[in-house]
Amino acid sequence: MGAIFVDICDVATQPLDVMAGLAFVTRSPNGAENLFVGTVRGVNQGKEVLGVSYDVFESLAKRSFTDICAEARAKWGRELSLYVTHGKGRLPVGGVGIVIAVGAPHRDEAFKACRYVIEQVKHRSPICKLEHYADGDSEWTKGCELCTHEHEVAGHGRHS
Amino acid sequence: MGAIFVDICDVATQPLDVMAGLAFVTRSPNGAENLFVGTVRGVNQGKEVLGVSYDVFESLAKRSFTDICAEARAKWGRELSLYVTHGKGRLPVGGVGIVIAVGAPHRDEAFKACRYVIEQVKHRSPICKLEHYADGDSEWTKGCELCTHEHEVAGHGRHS
Amino acid sequence: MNVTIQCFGVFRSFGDRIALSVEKGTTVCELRGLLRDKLTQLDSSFDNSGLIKNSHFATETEILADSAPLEEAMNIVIIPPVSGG
Amino acid sequence: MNVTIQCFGVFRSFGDRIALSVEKGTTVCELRGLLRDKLTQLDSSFDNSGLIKNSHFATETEILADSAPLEEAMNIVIIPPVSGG
Repeated sequence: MGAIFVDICDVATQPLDVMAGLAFVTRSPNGAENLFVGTVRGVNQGKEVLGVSYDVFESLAKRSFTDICAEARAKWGRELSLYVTHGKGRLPVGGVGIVIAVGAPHRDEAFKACRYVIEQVKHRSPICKLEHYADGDSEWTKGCELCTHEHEVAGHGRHS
Repeated sequence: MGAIFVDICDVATQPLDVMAGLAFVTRSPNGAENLFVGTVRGVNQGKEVLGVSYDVFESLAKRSFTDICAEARAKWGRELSLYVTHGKGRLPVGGVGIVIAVGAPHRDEAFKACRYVIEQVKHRSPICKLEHYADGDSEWTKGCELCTHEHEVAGHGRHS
Repeated sequence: MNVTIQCFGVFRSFGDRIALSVEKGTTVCELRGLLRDKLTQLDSSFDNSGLIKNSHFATETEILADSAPLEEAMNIVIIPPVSGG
Repeated sequence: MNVTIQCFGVFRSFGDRIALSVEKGTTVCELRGLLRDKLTQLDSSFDNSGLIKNSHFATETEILADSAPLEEAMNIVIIPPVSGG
């Protein structure tokens, strides 16, 4: 049986820990771990970015992560283990904003479940991003309308 | 411009380093990193496994990794950075046998390129696996016939 | 009756919370219009009804359907389009 | 002329290397048959021509095509079906 761990970390005091994610999901009978790490890009839409601040509505965000992980296990197997942590607060360029780790017996499920989790998080988790630009300006990114159900996500286009 | 790093590590003295892979591929203008980590499963086809030994034909294996990474960049963008290290020698259950890390500006390319690399490595890199069982027996896994060209891989079925 | 709307993301420019007095039986759907009026009142340059239309209302535990009725002293958060990950 | 075949993976049960004497102009394809005979000679219980058929021959730098001619004193590695990753 796999396990699920989700958390929101205040990055000022608790940077996201990729190895903790890997360690959590590497358990028998798994042999394939897929990880997604989202980091802050130095340029967005042609503007030089110095960093971003994540605003996270914690209770609901964690609930959405747990729901999404449970859906992934329903789709790809109860033996999957999943780990999702998202940062809140300000991150510099290169800083880690999200860590998703999935452990599965075989790689196909690990890749598919990890991809599923990041797609769903981007559409369903109440998290907003404020970008800080080199010119001193800051702007909330447009984002995409919160999807209130997993079935809504499938047809959406790609976001960063 | 991205970069490519490949290596074979004798795990007795140099365990594979997942964070080194992540650090190598996390570079501007990337914001999405996908990692695949292959670990030793405790059970294979119903038999209890104590560990595996990887036999690697090093020169050709490294060359295959480099070729595969170059193909991934040709397919998904010159800005991709890729890191592939494979272990040689004996690993216990849970030990890390391969680390693939891909950094890309966006997640779609990161996932696809990482998946491409592991599929190609499994079919094209001269690496053999000896499984050590709890009953004292050891056996070379059957594996799949070496593909001498990338186009041969696409139609293959799933392996662990 | 009174409800409190917690601001989140882009709505933080209006402060942490907005208090609204609404009639009993008001639904989430109707709250959108009331909030738009309130925001325009707080900042006359605010002209983004599309943003409110694309936002959702939630409690600590669930996203509220448009048909959901508001309750006395309810704490609601307004969630604009999201961009996590 | 002489060629040396380096054993790899499952072929290691035959030792690290196998020396073979072959005629000039022998190709990789023909080497398969010669190697099968040699392995049967080394171990009479060896009966796995399918394994040799599914193996490839390579140098340090490339996989050899079946049509490639062998050269004097060539070092060749035999690569059985692979299972990396």
